[in-house]
Amino acid sequence: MELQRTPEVIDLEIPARAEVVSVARLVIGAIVAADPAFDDDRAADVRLAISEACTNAIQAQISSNHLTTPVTMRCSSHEGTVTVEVIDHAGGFDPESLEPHPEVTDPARLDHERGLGIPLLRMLSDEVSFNRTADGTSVVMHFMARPGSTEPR
Amino acid sequence: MELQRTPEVIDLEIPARAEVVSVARLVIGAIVAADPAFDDDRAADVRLAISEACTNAIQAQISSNHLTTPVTMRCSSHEGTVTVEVIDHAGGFDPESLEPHPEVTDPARLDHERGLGIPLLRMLSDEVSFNRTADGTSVVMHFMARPGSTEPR
Amino acid sequence: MDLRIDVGQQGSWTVLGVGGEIDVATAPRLRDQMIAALSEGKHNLVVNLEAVDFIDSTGLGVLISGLKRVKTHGGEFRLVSAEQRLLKIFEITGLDAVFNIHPSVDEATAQPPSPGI
Amino acid sequence: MDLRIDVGQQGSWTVLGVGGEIDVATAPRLRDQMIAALSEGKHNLVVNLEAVDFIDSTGLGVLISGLKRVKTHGGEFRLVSAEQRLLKIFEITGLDAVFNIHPSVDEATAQPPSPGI
Ligand SMILES: Nc1ncnc2c1ncn2[C@@H]1O[C@H](COP(=O)(O)OP(=O)(O)O)[C@@H](O)[C@H]1O
Ligand SMILES: Nc1ncnc2c1ncn2[C@@H]1O[C@H](COP(=O)(O)OP(=O)(O)O)[C@@H](O)[C@H]1O
Repeated sequence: MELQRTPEVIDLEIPARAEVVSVARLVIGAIVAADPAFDDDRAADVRLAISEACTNAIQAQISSNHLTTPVTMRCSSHEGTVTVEVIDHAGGFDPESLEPHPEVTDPARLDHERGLGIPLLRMLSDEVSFNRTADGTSVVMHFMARPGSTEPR
Repeated sequence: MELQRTPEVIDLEIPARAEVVSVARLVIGAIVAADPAFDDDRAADVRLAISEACTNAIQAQISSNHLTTPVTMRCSSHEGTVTVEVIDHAGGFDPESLEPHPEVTDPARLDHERGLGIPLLRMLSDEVSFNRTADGTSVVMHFMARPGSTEPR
Repeated sequence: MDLRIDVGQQGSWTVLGVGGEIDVATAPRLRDQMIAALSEGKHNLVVNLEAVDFIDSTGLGVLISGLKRVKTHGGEFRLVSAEQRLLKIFEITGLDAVFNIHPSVDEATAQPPSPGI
Repeated sequence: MDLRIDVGQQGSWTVLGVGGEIDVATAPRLRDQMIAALSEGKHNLVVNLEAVDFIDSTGLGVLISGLKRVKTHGGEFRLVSAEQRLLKIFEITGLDAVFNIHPSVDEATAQPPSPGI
């Protein structure tokens, strides 16, 4: 499940600070831009999904007070597929136990300012898995150059 | 001499491939841009110097056939000073033993298409040290927001 | 990496022009600007996203909170975007059904606010 | 991250218009283009750097090799740049004394080549 550290892999280790999520976006943006199979629109999907995963990892480390441990973004790109693993040390969580959002037509929807990150990440990636590590979470996302699951619901 | 891995440090680990030097430039560019004390011109100095150091590290690993070990760029930014360490595992070299360039006015200057990287890096940084590690080189560069050593010779 | 916000007035509409990237680091500033406008009695807000290059779920959450606050004050809340990329994010999250999105500031402000609707 | 090169002719000058970033990854393509021009008998080269955002020592090295090759063929080699940033790099490396640098393509090509000089 985990990405091996091969010569083709780029690792970014960032502190648990909101300001550096933009650096993670820049790096994944450059990696995707280097693969001509990804058009601008699909590249934007990848940037957004990775941004959500890094934001969650950083926020989880901040709220669990793991400020001195870096968050890792591990990227690899191969023949029209980009794979990214975001690793945190925030103690882990159960993504299946998250309360589902109310239906769009439900006025209660407006009570939910948060909780959009993981749904977005699932819709924008072709495959995603949340893995428990010894001290946190590893989120592995695959993106294919042709949009697979980004159609409006 | 070495930069400690503190919460404020951003690490980038890249494969020994020429194509990823541009990713290193993007990352250091974003870090410097986040510090308003650095103007565009000084930011460009930092990008160029770091690009030279990463290029050397990658080329050294390629020619010593260390293709599977990553090159690390470790960046930290603090109150108008940016410090970057570029670490390779290419066996090391002696920067003092490099042949000095012929004078600019010497027609033999034209025989030297290479060897401009380290002189540039020295001129653009405020302080630089080349350190031998167990298996390679660590180049530590300090940059101050006000240009210190970038005047024409 | 930066977020720029300017505030203007068009008739009874207060227009927040937003540029740059709205993410976890910058979204709080947009929220603060909306709260500031409301506290100055400006209850009808247009948030112009035309110059926005990136928005994430934190940014969407701040827009939702803006809409809620505006409704609480009996005002009206409109968004401006004609960017396919941005509209797609509203669509896949279902938020296109929640927000009143116009293709330009002129179209968003053409009609006066109809509070309570 | 990209390097773009187009080739044009202005009088007896062959103009290589370069855009983007010239670094260790992309410089070999510029070298190949210069070699290709020379092998087609185009011995008087103007390399227009106006659209170059970044050049490193590898890029400078390729320009030096271009100058040398052109001289070997009895041609003339000129650069175009008015960008302070780029000119500064030529200055601090002393290469401003080695290259013939003009502020625009028009000025670089205004006079015909004077081979051997
Ligand atoms: N890497 C993580 N580690 C721990 N908890 C997480 C992680 N990612 C997400 N979560 C939990 O899942 C919740 C839902 O995440 P998300 O859908 O991204 O929405 P939001 O971050 O806006 O709450 C978060 O509030 C958090 O409690
Ligand atoms: N990190 C490094 N590891 C090993 N050798 C190096 C390293 N950096 C530089 N060198 C050596 O120093 C020489 C001069 O480097 P530089 O001034 O950057 O010019 P160039 O890379 O164009 O030769 C290189 O050719 C290489 O032999």
